[in-house]
Amino acid sequence: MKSIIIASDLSIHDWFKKKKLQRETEYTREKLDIPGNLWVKCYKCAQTLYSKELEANLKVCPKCGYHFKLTSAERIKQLTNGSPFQEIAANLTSKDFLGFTDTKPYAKRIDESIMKTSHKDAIVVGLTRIGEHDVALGAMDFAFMGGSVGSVVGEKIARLIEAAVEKKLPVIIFSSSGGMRMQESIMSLMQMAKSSAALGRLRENGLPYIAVCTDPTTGGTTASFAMLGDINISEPGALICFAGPRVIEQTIKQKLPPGFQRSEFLLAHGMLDIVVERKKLKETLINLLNFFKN
Amino acid sequence: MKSIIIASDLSIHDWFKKKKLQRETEYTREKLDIPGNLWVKCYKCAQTLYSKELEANLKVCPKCGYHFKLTSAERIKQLTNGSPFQEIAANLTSKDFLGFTDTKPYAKRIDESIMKTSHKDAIVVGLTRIGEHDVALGAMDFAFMGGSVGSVVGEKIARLIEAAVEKKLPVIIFSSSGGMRMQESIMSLMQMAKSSAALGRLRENGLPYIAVCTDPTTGGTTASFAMLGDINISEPGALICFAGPRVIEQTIKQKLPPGFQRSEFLLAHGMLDIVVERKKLKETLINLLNFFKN
Amino acid sequence: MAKEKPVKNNRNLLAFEQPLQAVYQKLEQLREIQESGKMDMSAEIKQTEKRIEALRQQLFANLNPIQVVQVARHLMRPTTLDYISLMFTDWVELHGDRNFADDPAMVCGTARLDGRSVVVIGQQKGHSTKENIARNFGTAHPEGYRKALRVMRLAERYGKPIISLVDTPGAYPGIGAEERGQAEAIAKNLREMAELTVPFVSVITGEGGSGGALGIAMGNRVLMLEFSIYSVISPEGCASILFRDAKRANEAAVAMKITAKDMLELGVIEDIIKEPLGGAHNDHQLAARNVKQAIVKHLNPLLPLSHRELIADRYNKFRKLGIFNE
Amino acid sequence: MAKEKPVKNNRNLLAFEQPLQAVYQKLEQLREIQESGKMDMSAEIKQTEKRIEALRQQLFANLNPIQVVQVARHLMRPTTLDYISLMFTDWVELHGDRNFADDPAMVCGTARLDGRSVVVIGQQKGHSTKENIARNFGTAHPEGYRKALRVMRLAERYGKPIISLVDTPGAYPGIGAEERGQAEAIAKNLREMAELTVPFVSVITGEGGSGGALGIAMGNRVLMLEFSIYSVISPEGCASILFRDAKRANEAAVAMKITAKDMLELGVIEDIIKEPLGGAHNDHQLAARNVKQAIVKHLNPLLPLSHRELIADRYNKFRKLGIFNE
Ligand SMILES: [Zn+2]
Ligand SMILES: [Zn+2]
Repeated sequence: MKSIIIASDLSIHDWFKKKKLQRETEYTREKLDIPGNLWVKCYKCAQTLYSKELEANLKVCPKCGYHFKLTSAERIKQLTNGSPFQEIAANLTSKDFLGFTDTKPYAKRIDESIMKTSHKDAIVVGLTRIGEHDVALGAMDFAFMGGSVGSVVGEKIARLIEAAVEKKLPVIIFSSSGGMRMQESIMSLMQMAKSSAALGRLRENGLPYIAVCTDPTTGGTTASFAMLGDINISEPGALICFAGPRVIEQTIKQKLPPGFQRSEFLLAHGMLDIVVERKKLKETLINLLNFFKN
Repeated sequence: MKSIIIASDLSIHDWFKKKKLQRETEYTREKLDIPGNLWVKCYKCAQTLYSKELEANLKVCPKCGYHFKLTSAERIKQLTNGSPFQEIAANLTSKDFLGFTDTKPYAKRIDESIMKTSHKDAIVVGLTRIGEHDVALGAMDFAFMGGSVGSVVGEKIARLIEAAVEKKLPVIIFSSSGGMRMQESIMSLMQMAKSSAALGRLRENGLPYIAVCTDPTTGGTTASFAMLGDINISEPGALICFAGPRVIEQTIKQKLPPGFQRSEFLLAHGMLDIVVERKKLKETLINLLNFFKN
Repeated sequence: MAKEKPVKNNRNLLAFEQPLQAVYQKLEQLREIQESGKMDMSAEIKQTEKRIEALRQQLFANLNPIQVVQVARHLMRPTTLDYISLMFTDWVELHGDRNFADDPAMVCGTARLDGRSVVVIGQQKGHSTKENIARNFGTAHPEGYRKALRVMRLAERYGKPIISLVDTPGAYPGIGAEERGQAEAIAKNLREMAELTVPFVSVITGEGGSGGALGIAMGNRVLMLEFSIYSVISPEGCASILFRDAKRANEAAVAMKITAKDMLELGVIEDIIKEPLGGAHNDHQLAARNVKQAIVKHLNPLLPLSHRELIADRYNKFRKLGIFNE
Repeated sequence: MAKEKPVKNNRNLLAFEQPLQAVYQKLEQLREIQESGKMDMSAEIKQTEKRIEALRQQLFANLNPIQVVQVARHLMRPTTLDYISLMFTDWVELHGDRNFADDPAMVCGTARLDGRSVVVIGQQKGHSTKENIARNFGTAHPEGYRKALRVMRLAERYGKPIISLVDTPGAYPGIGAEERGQAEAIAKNLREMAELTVPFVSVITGEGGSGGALGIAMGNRVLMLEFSIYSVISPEGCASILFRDAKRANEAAVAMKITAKDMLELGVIEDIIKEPLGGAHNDHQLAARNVKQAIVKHLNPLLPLSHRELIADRYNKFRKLGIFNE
C-alpha cells in the first residue's frame, strides 16, 4: 500500500526537521508508580536520579530532558501552586454494565485500578486558578487502565465543560490516554461524540479551550477532545497519534521512521501550535490565558 | 528545491489517477479566431474538421474531445438557448491611467483588442436564464488581451455580484484568463481583493456561486474568483494553476510531469468538485441550481 | 450497482449458509431441465424456491454476532453508491477536500429525496477486489473526512438536510493518514457535526467501525440496518488486544455487543431497519426501499425544527450516552 | 533579531550607496586610532559621522524605483520577527495549518500591543542565506496561507485585532504548492479577510509581492514603509514578460509604479511610514517604533466599530479600487 512519490517543495524544511528528529520510535514503557525509593532510573537515558531532585525538576530528567508521566495530582499541583481545586463529579465510578469479561472481568479491573492508583477513574476535573486566571481544568491519569476513556471520563469532561460555560471560564485539559476503553464497547466510542459536542458548545459560547497532549495521547482520545484546542500544546517527545505505531507497522509491513508520531513530528505536520518543555508550560498557559482575556 | 519524499498511502489512488493523465503538459496554443473557413484543424489531434459540424458539437472536436475555447457570446448562447441576456455595465472600457508602455502603449493595446475582438473588455456579465433558473452570469473572453483582469473585469464582476445580491440570484462565472493585467499594475492586483470581497458578501447573503474554470485559468484569476465557488467545475483538460508551467519549470529546473495542472489533476488533488464535458455542462448546472433552490 | 437478478447474489454463500448449497444446486438443475424444454419442472422449481426461503428464514432467525459481522461485511452488500442510485434522484457527486486530495473511500454529493434537496455523504466499499483497492476498502484518509465536512458545511449554508451512510472497517491507519492528521480530521468533524444547524440523519448500513464511522455519524437520528454492526474496535482487534488471541473474535463479538439490537437497547440508535430475507445483499432494491422509508420517517419530524432546536436535539442525544455509578 | 549597533548594518552597502564606502573606511580608521588611545580623534569622528549622515540624506532624498526595490529587499532590513520582538510583548508563536504542515515562511502568533491582545501574522525572510533557506526566502506555500487564516479566525473568535506584516517576493511557485492548492489557499484568504469581524491593519514592510502579499494584506487600513514596494509582479518578471527582456527591470519598475508614494496616490494604501535615515535596516529600533506608532494610530479608530461596520469599511476600501471609463 505504499510507493515513492515525488512531492513537495517543502522538502528542505522537512529535511531540517527530520534531522532534528533522530529519536527512538519505540514507545518508552515507563513503570508508572515510582516506589518510595530514594533513587530512580531514567527510562530514556538510564541514568540513576535522586528522587527528590527529579521531583524538584518537575519530574523531568535533569540529564536528558525526558518528561516522566505525571499523575493528575502532580499536574494540578505544578500548575496551581496550591490554589484550591474544586473538584467536579468526584464520586463517579465506572460500571461494568455489559458484564464484560476478557482475561478478567471488567468489574474486577475497575476495583483493582482504584486500589492500585487510589484514583476513582482516569481523569480528575475541577475549577481552580492558574496564575491570575480562574480556569476549568482536567488532568488524566495514565496509570488508571492506561488512561482509557469510558463513560466516567466522558461524563466528567462534559460536566467540566458545562461548568465552564456556566461560569464563563476557559477550559484546559491534559490528555494522557491509550484511547477508548474497550470494556465499555460502543459506549466508550460515544464519549468521543459527547466530549466533542461539549467542546462545540463551549466554542459557541466564545470560551477558549487549550488542549495539552502529554505522553501518550492515542486513538479516540486524540480523535476527539485532545486535538480540538483553540491552541494545541504538547510536551516534548510525547507520542500523539490516531493509530498506534504497532497497528501501522502491521498494516504497512515495515518499520516506522524515527520520531514518527512524536510531538515534534506533529508540530512539523501542522497539528500542534506549540511544543513546550514542562518547566515553561505554566508560563505559556498564563501567556495564552492573558491573550484570551484581554 | 526538491527531493524525494516517501509519502502518502494514497499512492495507489494517485497511481491510478496518474495513469489516466498521460496527456501533454505543453500548453496548446490555439489560434483564437477561426476565420470564415469551412474547415478547421483540431489543435490537439490535428484532424481537419468541418466548421459547421464543430459548431454543432459545441466546439468540441468530434474526433478527440478537445474543447475549443469559446467566446463569451458562444458560451452564453450555449447555456441560455436564446433567453434574453440583460447585460450589466456593458459600456465600461479600460483606461491607461498609468500611461503604461512596454513594447507598445497600453492605450493602443486596448484599442487594438477592441477592434480585433469586438468586445469592450475581457468579460461579459449580465442577468439571464439557464433552464428554469434566473442567474447572474459572467463569461470571460480569452481573446481580449489573454483574458487578463484589470479594473474593468474586476468592476464588472463586482457589479454582477451586487446585482445578484439585490435580486437574490445565484452567480455563475466562466473564467478563462492568463491572470492579472500587468499594464494596470497594482490596480489589477486589487481586483483580486475586490472580486473576492464581493463573493464574500454574496456568501453572507446565502446565495450560491458556481465557479467554472475553462482553459486556461491561471495566476491571480485562479487565486481569486475562479477558485471560490460553492462548487468548482471545470471542462476536461483545462490548464488551471496559480504559477504557470513555465514559471515552475524555471524555478525547479526540471520538466513537469504530464497532466500537471490540468483539470483532472486538480480534481485528484481536491480542488475541483466536478470535471464535466461541455455537452453535459448545462445539465449539470441546472442540476446544481435545482439543488440550491429547493 | 444494483443487480437485476438479486438471487444471483446468493451464490456468494457465507459459512453459516452452507446448508443452502445443496438446495441451490438442485434448483439450478431443475432450471436447466426447464429451459431445455424437455420437461415442465415449474412445480418442482416453485417448491424448491420455497424450501430455500424457509431454510434462509431459519438460518437468519437467530444469527449470532459473528454471523452478523459476516453479513455486514458481505461483498455483495449494497454500498453507499448502490443506495444512492436506488434512493435518490439527481445525484451529483462532489469531489475533493480543497486541501490535498479527493478521497475515493468517501463519496459526497447533492441529490433529491422525493424531490427535496439533500446532501449525502458516506464511505464507499467495492463489490470486487479491484473496486475495493480503488476505494481503499472503504477506509478513508483525513482527506475523506475533510471532504465530508466541506460538503456538510455546504448543506448547512443552504439549509439542506444531511444524510450519512456509514460503512467502514475504520479510518485508514497509515503513514500518510497520520502525517496529515487523521485524528484532527475526525475530531473536528465530531465537533462540527454537533453544531450543524440542519437536520441530519445517519444510517449504519454495514460496518460501523469505530472513530472512522463516528466521524460522519453524528446525526440527530442514527439508524442501523438489521445486520449491520457498530463497535469501538473490530472483534478481531478486540480479541487480539484484550483476549490476547485474534482467533477469539467470536467471543469478543459476543462480549462487545455490536448488533443493531444491542445499540437500540443501549440508546445509541433510534431505530432498526429491517433487511430483506437473507440480508440486504439478496435484494438491493428492497433494502434501499426500507432504508429510504426509514430515513424519510426520521427526517420528517426534524424538518420543522429551528437551528437552535436541531443543535440542542443533537447535543442531548449524545450527551445522555454513558453508564456509570454516581 | 534587532542589532545593538545599528551602524554595523550599513556595511552591507547597496550599489547606489557606494559613495559612502570611502567615508566609512575613514571612520573606521579614526575609530581604531581613538580606541588605541594614542590620540583623541573624537572631533574628527563626529565630523565624519555627520558627513555620512549628510551623504546618506542626499543619496536617499530621491531614490528611483529600482533603488527603492534594493532597499526593500535589503538583507538586513527588519524581518517580521524583528518587528514582532521590538513592537510587541508576550509573543507566543502558533504553528501549523492543522492540515498538512507548519510553514516557516509564514509566522503567526498572539502578542500584546501596549497591553492589548492582538494576533500577528506575516511572511518571514532571513538575514542570511541559511536563514533564508530555512524560511524559503519568505515565499509561503498553501500551508502558510492556511495557517494565517486559521490564526485570523482565532483572532475573530475572540474579538482580537489582527496585524499583518507583509514582506514576500510572492507565493512559492512549485510543484507541491500547486498540488496543494496555492491558488485556492490565497483565494479563500481574500474572501475570508473581507468578512472578518475584527479590526485589521496591514503593513507592507518590505516586498509586497503580488497575490502572495495580498493573501494576508486585506486590512481595513493598509500602510507601507517609505522604501517598501507593492506590485502585481516583480519588476524582473514584468520586464521579461512585457518588455521581453529581464534586464529591463529598471524600466519596468518605473512604469509599474510600485512605491509607497504611488500607492498612496492611487488610493491603495492609507499611510506611509517614515523610515530611519538610510532605510529601516540602519536602525531596527527606530523603524519598529515608527511602525508601531502608525499601527496604533490607524488601529485606534477601528476599535469602536461594530462587526458590521468593520466589514463594510473593508468592503468599501477595496470596492472603490479600479480606474476605467464609463
Ligand atoms: Zn534521562
Ligand atoms: Zn481533435
